[in-house]
Amino acid sequence: MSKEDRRLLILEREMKARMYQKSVLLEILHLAHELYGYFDKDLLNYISERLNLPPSHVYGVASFYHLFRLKKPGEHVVSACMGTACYVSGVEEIISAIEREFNVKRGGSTADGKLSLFITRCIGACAMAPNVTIDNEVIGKANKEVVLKRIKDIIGG
Amino acid sequence: MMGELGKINFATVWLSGCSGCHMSFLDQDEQILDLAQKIQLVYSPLMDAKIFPENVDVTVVEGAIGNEEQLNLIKKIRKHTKILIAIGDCAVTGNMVTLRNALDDGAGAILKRAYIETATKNPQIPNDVPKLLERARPLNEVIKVDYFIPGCPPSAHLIKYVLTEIISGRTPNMEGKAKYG
Amino acid sequence: MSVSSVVKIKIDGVEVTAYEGDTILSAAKRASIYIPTLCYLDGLSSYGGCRLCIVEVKGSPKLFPSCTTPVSNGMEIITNSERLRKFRKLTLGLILSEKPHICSICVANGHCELQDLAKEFGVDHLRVEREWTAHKIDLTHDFLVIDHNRCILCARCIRACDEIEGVHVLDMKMRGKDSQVIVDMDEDWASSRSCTSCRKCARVCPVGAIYVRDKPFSEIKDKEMAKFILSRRGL
Amino acid sequence: MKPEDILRIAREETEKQGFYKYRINICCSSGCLPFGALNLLKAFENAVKKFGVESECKVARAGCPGTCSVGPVVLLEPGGYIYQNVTPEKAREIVKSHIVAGIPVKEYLYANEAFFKKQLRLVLRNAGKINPMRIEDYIAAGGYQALIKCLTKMTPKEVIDEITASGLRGRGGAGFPTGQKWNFVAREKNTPKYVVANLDEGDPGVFANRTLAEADPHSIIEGMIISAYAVGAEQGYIYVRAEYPLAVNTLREALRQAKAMNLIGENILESGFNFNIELRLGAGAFIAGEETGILASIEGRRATPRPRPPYPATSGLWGKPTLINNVETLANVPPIILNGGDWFAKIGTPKCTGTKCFSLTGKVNNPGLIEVPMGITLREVIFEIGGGILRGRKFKAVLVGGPSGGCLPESMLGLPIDYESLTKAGAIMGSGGIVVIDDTACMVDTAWFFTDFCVDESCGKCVPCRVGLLKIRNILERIMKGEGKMDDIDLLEELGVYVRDASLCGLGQTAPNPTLTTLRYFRDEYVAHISEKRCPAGKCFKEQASLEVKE
Repeated sequence: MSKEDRRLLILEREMKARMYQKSVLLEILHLAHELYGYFDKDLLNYISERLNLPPSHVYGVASFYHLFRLKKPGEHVVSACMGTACYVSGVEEIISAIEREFNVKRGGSTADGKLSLFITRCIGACAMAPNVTIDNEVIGKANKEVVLKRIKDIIGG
Repeated sequence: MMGELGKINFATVWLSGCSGCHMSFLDQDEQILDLAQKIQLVYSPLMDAKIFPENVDVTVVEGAIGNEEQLNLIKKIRKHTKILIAIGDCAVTGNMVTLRNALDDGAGAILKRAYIETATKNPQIPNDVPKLLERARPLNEVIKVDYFIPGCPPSAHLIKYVLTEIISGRTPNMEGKAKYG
Repeated sequence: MSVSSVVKIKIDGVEVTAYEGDTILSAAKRASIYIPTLCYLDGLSSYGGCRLCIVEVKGSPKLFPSCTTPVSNGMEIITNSERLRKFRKLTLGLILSEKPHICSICVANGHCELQDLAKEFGVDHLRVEREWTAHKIDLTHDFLVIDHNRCILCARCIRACDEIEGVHVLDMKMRGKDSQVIVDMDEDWASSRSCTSCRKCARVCPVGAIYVRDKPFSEIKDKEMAKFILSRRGL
Repeated sequence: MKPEDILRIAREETEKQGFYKYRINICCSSGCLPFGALNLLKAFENAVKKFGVESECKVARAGCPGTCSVGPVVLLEPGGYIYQNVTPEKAREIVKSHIVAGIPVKEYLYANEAFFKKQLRLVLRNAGKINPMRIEDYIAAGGYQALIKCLTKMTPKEVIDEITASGLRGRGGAGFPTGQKWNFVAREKNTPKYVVANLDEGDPGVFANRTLAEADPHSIIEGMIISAYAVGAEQGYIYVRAEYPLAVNTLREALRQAKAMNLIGENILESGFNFNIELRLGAGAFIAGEETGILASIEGRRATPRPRPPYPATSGLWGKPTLINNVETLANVPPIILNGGDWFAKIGTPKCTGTKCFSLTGKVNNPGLIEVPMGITLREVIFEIGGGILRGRKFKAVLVGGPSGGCLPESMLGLPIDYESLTKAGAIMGSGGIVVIDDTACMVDTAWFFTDFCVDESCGKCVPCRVGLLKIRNILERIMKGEGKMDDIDLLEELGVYVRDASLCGLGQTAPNPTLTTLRYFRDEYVAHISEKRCPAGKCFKEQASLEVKE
């Protein structure tokens, strides 16, 4: 993490604006996550130092919330919704199909780092279940054929 | 519960364990004579009986279930026993025998360790002994167990207490007594 | 002690005088009424996680942890009903089955609060299958060891480190069944920059999860010593 | 700004909107947005221009009218015509026929009157009808008049009395009387006080709060300001799930606009009352929706609940008195203030007044967001509003109350929806999720799914929830694999009751519900799995069956 990293400046500015209050940790983590896409320990250590919070406290909070990633995700991210409606509508079948087709486990990435497969709990589009999000595109009323094809299109190109 | 001469048919069994519980059983010293008045030993590592008999009143089992032979044996024992008592931590919770359960292919790992890595000559995994189960199990995961005497080993005193209660038709109260380890 | 108003309560049918600010547990202790505890430790903040000290309060269907519930006038408390005994037994059985707690090969054997409680309540077997965890044991520190396979997540070490030693080296990571006590940024103990190696964590650990290597357990886990340290927190 | 200014804006805006003969509302909620709603907005704007009807037809973005399964949807006023599965091509046709020629395009209409017939929309009064991104729209629809009434004509005590008289109960799940809760905080001497609006809708399959925030954010904000006025708080937080980016943006914009009009901030409408609201984002933790969990999270800590008492009303955020309300509860407040508590108390049942929003999902013909008066039966909801079971299959169960709700069988369909009846049947009102399950589902598998969710979401602090639930899940798994024992049924029941009674917070206390209710109402399915190694729904043992075939 270089000192000139612009993202650090943005982070620093936000912490300053919030007067380095300990209670804004979660807000700062959100911003950092948005900027970097995941947390590495250097980044968390930096936040811990600036907010004057114990490192274990920062790590404890960062790892408690499932939205935050502690590992670098793949180039493309597929997240399948495991909400009730999606489960009832058979999202499990789609997930297993992705796992088989791309040799990736849920929660992990492919060996080449091109694709990550995540499970989310309900994106709230239940009436369109099952939903699979590929990068930022939501595929509603999804089936495995459509999803597999779309993933191939994206990582192929 | 009456067998020959008004005594109850009593068996003890040694599965995957160190025999320490049997030792502790014998540690009752002269008090074991009281017990001997009431029981007829019909099957035990302490005597020469090859086949587990039918119609056993009380069976005390030491050790966890570690291999296929033991798995079959314990099912047979359960069938032929009125009251089955698990004695010692191995039989009750699995104890050290089940440590291998935490490993992937734990059975394979310990066989390799024992017969290959630490062998001084002729390293090979034997195939003429009963196959190890992938996971070792305490008795109550496989069959119904009526009473438990935890401890590694349980004290002779505790064994005596539980057996006396059971033979007298009472339910032992384990509060303040069930000490693991 | 500051002057606080007197509160009349009944514990197991006995009238007990308590003070405002008392928890059910502290009031019961003063009246020499025993309530089992595990995550609670005198001198540390109350956590309310182990659920061993739950009691019934007349007029409420709910159960209350006595270590955190404040007394109020006219409260009628039952500490030892059939239901509570059953639940405590279940709790202990569940804790024992969450990790491969094998007393016979544990450093804490004979000095373990979990082992003692299991004995007290006659938890003579496990009704559910055990989880066979294989967490790494951190042996990097000069003499402090943490074995997560024995940790019952009572958070005593975390509280002692924060509240008594004041360094907050330890905290909890992840959540639910994946919860684990961590050192700094989930690092090896040896690389911790904040740990003062004060051993308070080992002293308060009720089981054999944190201990001092090559020391007889009876020596580290001297309850009187722990009590002494905790009682000096104001100094 | 003064109260008169707000009333003037209302007049002007109403007048302005009156110029238009038609209004086309394009739903831009999360349900429709991913499926091309913004393109549709453009398509309608272009079509209106092309046909030269700009002066008589207003095209606006709007929130969700509730019919999420047939999105993108468009609501055309007057007349409340809902067009379904609209595409840009259909948009041109609709403008040409409906606006220009005055003839609705029948084949594109959502021809399902039953969906709306039994609904009563109080909370969702503006949903789908106004542009959530414009505060003027809300004001024109009568918004912020309740606040003006409170600030100018009512004392805080009178406000609380009105809420108490209405019988309103917390919509977050437990149903605690709202007026009483407000009173607890109001009487505290300790200051400052805080109010928190809970929009951490973590239940899978539930989207009522999200839809409300996306469609009508100001109804939440207005309710919140009123609550702050009533209890004497100066700072408020809206805690939103970060997984709801649109709701977050909508609320952020709404707060900005409200602030610009001095509806929040210092000396609100020159009344001398100060109140600020900040947004706080969740980060993927269901437990953060729990009362004390949400407080920990706002303070920037792990969202682990703590035992109560002390209750947040006496010791909440930073140890100060804190009022926590669900956003649906808050949205109920403005109409109560305007129409009076007595008016509200006449809706619903005597013990459960008002309405409740439900996310109706699963195997029904008309899934979507609905709002119904309390006391309506499950049968009416599923078979009338929901239009019955998808593809004509047989109804099997309905899960009421989210992942920690209960699975109720057909015999319970006559059950009126209110807090007490649901609890008695083993379900909960919860967050208002109704998932309909047909005969293709295995009830053991269903119980497993919800237990698995709760295992994932447990914070891990207390033993019953962390370990007890895990063991319940493992036993269910064992049963599904055909390795179950008959004793397991009793063990499940015992563990379920234990986790329910001994857990620290609401998550653990309700998490065994799916297991306990399926054991209660569908025990035969468990028995079939265990003794016959057979899954009545044909869902379990599939893998083994296919393996056997391979061999």
